[in-house]
Amino acid sequence: MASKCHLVEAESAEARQIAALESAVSRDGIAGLLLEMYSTMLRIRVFEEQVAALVEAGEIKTPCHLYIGQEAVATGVCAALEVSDTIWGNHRSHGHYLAKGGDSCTMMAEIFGKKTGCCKGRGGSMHLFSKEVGILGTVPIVAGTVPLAVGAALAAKLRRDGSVSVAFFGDGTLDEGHVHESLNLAALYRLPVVFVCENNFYASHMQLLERRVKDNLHQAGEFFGVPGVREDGNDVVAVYEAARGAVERARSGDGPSLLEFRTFRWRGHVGPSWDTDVGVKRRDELKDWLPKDPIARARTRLLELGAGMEALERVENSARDDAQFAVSFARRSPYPGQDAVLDHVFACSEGGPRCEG
Amino acid sequence: MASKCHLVEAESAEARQIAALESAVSRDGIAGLLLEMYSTMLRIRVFEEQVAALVEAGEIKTPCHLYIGQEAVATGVCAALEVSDTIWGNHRSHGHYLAKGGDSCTMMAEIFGKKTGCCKGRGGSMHLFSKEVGILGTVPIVAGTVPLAVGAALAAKLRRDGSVSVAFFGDGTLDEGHVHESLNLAALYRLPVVFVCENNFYASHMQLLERRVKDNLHQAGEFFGVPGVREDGNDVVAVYEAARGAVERARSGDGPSLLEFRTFRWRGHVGPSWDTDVGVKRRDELKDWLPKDPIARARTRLLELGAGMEALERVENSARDDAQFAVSFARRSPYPGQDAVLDHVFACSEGGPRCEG
Amino acid sequence: MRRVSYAQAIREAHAELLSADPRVFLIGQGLWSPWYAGTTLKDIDREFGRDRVIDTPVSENAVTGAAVGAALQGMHPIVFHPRMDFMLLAVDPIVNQAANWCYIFSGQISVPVVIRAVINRGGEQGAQHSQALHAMFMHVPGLKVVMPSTPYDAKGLLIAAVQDDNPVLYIDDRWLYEDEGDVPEGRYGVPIGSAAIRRKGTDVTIVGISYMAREAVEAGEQLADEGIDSEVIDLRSLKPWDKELVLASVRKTGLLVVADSGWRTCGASAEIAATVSGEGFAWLKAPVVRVALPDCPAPTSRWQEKAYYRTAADIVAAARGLVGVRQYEASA
Amino acid sequence: MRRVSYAQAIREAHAELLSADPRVFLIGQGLWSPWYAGTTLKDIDREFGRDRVIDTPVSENAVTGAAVGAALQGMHPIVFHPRMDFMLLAVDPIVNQAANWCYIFSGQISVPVVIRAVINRGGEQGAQHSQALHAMFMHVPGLKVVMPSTPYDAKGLLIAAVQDDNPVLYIDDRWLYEDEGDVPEGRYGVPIGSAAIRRKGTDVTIVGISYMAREAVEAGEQLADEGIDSEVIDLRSLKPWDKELVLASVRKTGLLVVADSGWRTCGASAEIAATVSGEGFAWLKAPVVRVALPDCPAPTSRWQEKAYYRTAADIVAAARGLVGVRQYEASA
Ligand SMILES: Cc1ncc(C[n+]2csc(CCOP(=O)(O)OP(=O)(O)O)c2C)c(N)n1
Ligand SMILES: Cc1ncc(C[n+]2csc(CCOP(=O)(O)OP(=O)(O)O)c2C)c(N)n1
Ligand SMILES: [Mg+2]
Ligand SMILES: [Mg+2]
Repeated sequence: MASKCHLVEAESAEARQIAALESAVSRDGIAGLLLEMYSTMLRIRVFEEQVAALVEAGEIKTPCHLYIGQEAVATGVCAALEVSDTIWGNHRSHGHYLAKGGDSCTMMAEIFGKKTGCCKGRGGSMHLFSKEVGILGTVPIVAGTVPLAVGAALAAKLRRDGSVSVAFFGDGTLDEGHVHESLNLAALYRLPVVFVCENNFYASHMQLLERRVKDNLHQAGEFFGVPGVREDGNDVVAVYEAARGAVERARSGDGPSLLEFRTFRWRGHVGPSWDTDVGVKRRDELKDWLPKDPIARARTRLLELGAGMEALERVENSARDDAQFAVSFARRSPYPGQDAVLDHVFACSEGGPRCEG
Repeated sequence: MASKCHLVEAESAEARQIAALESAVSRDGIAGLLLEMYSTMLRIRVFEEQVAALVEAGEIKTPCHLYIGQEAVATGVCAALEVSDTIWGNHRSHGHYLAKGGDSCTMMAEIFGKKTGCCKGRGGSMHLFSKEVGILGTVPIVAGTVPLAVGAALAAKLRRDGSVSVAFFGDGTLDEGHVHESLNLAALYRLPVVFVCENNFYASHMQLLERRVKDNLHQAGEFFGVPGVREDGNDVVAVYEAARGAVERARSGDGPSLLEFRTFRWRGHVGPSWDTDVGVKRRDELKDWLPKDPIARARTRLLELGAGMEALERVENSARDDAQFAVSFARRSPYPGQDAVLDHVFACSEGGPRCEG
Repeated sequence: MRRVSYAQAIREAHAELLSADPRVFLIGQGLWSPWYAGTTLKDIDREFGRDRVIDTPVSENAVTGAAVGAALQGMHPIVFHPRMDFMLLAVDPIVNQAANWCYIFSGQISVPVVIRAVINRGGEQGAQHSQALHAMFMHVPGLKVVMPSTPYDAKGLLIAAVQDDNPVLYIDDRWLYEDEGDVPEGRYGVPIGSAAIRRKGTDVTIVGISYMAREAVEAGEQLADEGIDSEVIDLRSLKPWDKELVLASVRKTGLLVVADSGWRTCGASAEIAATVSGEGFAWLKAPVVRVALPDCPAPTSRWQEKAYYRTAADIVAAARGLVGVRQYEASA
Repeated sequence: MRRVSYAQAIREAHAELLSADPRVFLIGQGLWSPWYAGTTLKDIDREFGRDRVIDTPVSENAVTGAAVGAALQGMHPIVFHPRMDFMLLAVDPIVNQAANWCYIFSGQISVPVVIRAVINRGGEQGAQHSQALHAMFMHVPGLKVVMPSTPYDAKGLLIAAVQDDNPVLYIDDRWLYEDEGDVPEGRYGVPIGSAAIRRKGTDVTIVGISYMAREAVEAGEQLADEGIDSEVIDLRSLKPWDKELVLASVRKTGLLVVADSGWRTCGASAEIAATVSGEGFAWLKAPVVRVALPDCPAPTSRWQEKAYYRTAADIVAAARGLVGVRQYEASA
């Protein structure tokens, strides 16, 4: 799905062609879906490469934790969700945001710190939000949103609204005790929540086995009765299928599951560098993972399935356009006013001072 | 082992006889040890029955969480420890304190709120301490001492002093996330710590299966690489043997273990009642558990092993004497001065104001 | 009007809220227990069902976080902490999350969660089972904090808290549970941010917080017997607090005692003393006196507890001292 | 004397302590990272070995608790929190445990742990990555709190903190890391509880805390250019704080500005304002002015950050206002 601002601002012939192509192939089962997911992954990749360049250029100041290399996870999981389902992210959520249908212009503007941003310039890269499409919030306190996602599932259960919530988090997040508490609550109350652990083998500079003895993250819920699945996080179809199972399970009242997707982030923990330059010995791992590029794999698979070169190129061009539009939108947007800095400490409804802005 | 105050204040012929008996049978393997453990369990039981009566009589005001029914756990575990090993307890630690060699007089005085108490009247029942015998502290924040015990083990490892630390906690404590963090740290750093989970199936009014889906507490450490053992917590010999294994493992540098001892508290969560009277439907469970009395079982076994009735009676009398001495000691002791209330907020060494008392 | 106990008033507020609004639910430790919450939630699970009255594992962090998450989805949960001390395990969801989300997302979302915490102390429970930590949360932008001292306010403030779209910390003190007072039937709210004058007077202003508001009323009566005409204000709401009402009173009396049930340093009493010393500078005839807990944990032994906690007598002594200073200065 | 940066001074203190005392060890997140702690711990793991410099899982509660436990066993750990915001997950071991054990057990045991927390803000990081929460901990009996603003104190206070037998919260601010100053080689301690006069003066007293102490020094210079002779005090130690020194200065100047890097309500500035307004009542010629963060979370967008944070200019304006009031009154 192309971003809103793209459609509004560009409406190029190309965009319309892509849309037509998408709906045409969507009847063809996995091929159609794969093309869509390929498009989403590419949009994430290109968007983030833009961000990386802009950080290097000094135009973006907010800390950016890039998702490059992990695109298949957000994409495959969100492909299994409805708009009314909610996702909850962390510091590394550009991909989650785009995959769930967030608008790339408002995210880019947010990263620029602009008033047109999805948080009106209050969030930067690490705080993203788009209620209409179920992006209920991404914040950078590690594990911070995991109990919140459980609470959203509790709300869904109490209201019987049939929605599912998804908590996206990294391998490092399972170091936090309250994630285990959350697993227990979810199992105990049979909540419609899916725990998505993106195991990229690092929590900032610390490799998984420097933080724990076993490489067994899919088993995190076993003690509490939350079933776990381990999947290749760089195979978008495998991700989608695992997610679909978990989401169905949740939606039909059978409770939570935990999905471990094994993947790798290409860039540094934060910023555009490759980490290898600051002393973290990831070089060998990176060498293994680069050839497993989820986007290249999807592309190969699409070609095998008979997609035409031309169709793929259109998707690729569209992703580029989309990111460029987002950048120009962000650049053109104004900063929020300094006098609005104290707005919204409290919600407006009850009429406290300075809630508007 | 009889309490210090008993020895000092009584030195009765009986006490000396018991001591002689103990050393006589201590050569006979398990029989000698069992007699000792029987004596410890009885001392705990009688002490606590005294406490229960004094709470009912209104003489004791501090909240008392009785250990009656669970005596085999503290006793068996502490029998496997050296004096230099440390234990860390919780709100329900009278038994841990006595089993590790704490003095019954100073504990009773503490429960009375007296100046001669093991915390000089600052702790009451829920805060116990006796550094000389390795009771490093019991406090009532659930799970509060679990990370501390891990830290003690870390200290032991850094100093290579060969000591082992033991965290005593209940089934409810595994609901707390930081206990899981603690298990992970212990496994990761291979620390000499033993996690002793006393599964009495309740956290105050909440039955185990109202708090979690599975009855599998011995598996709490599996995710982190901490091996677990499940044992009958009302069989003091079984407890001792499981503990000995875990302590040896810890002491020899092989890291932590978790022991689940299944047992039951006879009395209410707090105070001398039986809980059944305040609406908690424990009656059936209690009916099952009363016949599994760990003390009666040890007594039967001792008789099978050939212990004489007379020897047992001496142990029993000694336990009664011990508790009675403790009560009279506590009664005779003064309250701490009101003017000392602000003492010891800070440690003395650096000469802050009002550190003495 | 009906006389109802503070504990019963809290229970009524819960029942009213649960009846009136399907978005309201309760979650926390002890909700199915016959004793955990005193009688403030007696049989509430039977009345409203265990789907909406959810007792929990001993997992303060995730339970509080789950309540916050449900609030973000439009529910109006009340999360219950039977002791404030335990809530220290849930500071992250309260301070990092609940307090910040409305601001971070520029008002696109609100967090209508009530966090109920009980101050439960005395009875030789000791340092970890006695804390009154309201000042730690008063410090945090984005949180509201209320502390009723009467049955009327206990009910009205809980209702107002649940109806507020922001995270509100509702703190009740078990020492007040047996107190009786007039409580209307039905739903009514006490505006958050408004203090109440419990006694009109002209000689000295006494601002009381929570339990110490009750002691302040008691002190007011004792002072009256001595011929000192105090104005007693029950702050009720700590953040926001009713600065205007307090300043108006101090303008009249020129003297202020602040009586708080928490510690002194950086406590609620520090904020009120600092603010009034500043904005009421021209009116103050003597230094503001803070009657607060000493910077010391709670002891257990009953006699030390007696020496530790503050009562009406301490307020009386403080007010007497202030009035004496003024009279001395007036006569000098 | 050698000029050394604040960051380097912190590193030196660690190295001195690790060399001198086998009881000292470091534990916390980021200790093996090339960037987490800026340069304050650069290669410290290589120098002293990863047995004594222990990087950890993302488990703030248990890691802090483990440090407390090791301290109870006689070690002198420094537990590192690369951001104060993350430490909110470890309030239980700090407030419920570390702060209380000495008191509960009547001085039979002490808790010689240093909890180092970094204030790390600005740079569009936002509400959850910007907090300066020292006041929450100042409120808690049994904890000491220090906040150095110069390289000299950064080193000396860390050494004093580790040598203290009590839990000490050592808080450094990354905005100070590049500042240079005179720092002796070797070990020296700066007494906890003593403030430092950074500038002698008679017109107005300015008390600065942490980053705002540096801004206060800067403000003092600007004020001097305007002919206002301020006395600038760097508080350095927040609990205990050097009341005598501050009062002595206020006695002389009659005017006080308190500049804190944390929030206003119930903040460190409230305590100082309340105390000085009380004990310095007779000397104060105008209300104490608090220069603190507004009761609002941190924004991200760079322009809003600029509007949010306080600087020397705010202190200058406050001091100027106070002196103006006094001059106005003197001339009236
Ligand atoms: C509570 C808390 N502790 C520490 C941090 C610092 N931190 C930021 S990201 C991160 C690593 C998280 O690792 P993981 O969950 O695996 O996510 P990834 O960065 O690999 O996507 C850490 C430790 C934080 N933001 N919050
Ligand atoms: C952090 C915290 N939360 C809640 C409580 C209240 N509480 C006291 S004892 C207890 C139950 C503990 O259960 P368990 O660990 O099984 O120990 P048991 O009482 O069965 O021995 C609870 C919830 C507490 N003291 N501390
Ligand atoms: Mg990771
Ligand atoms: Mg239990």
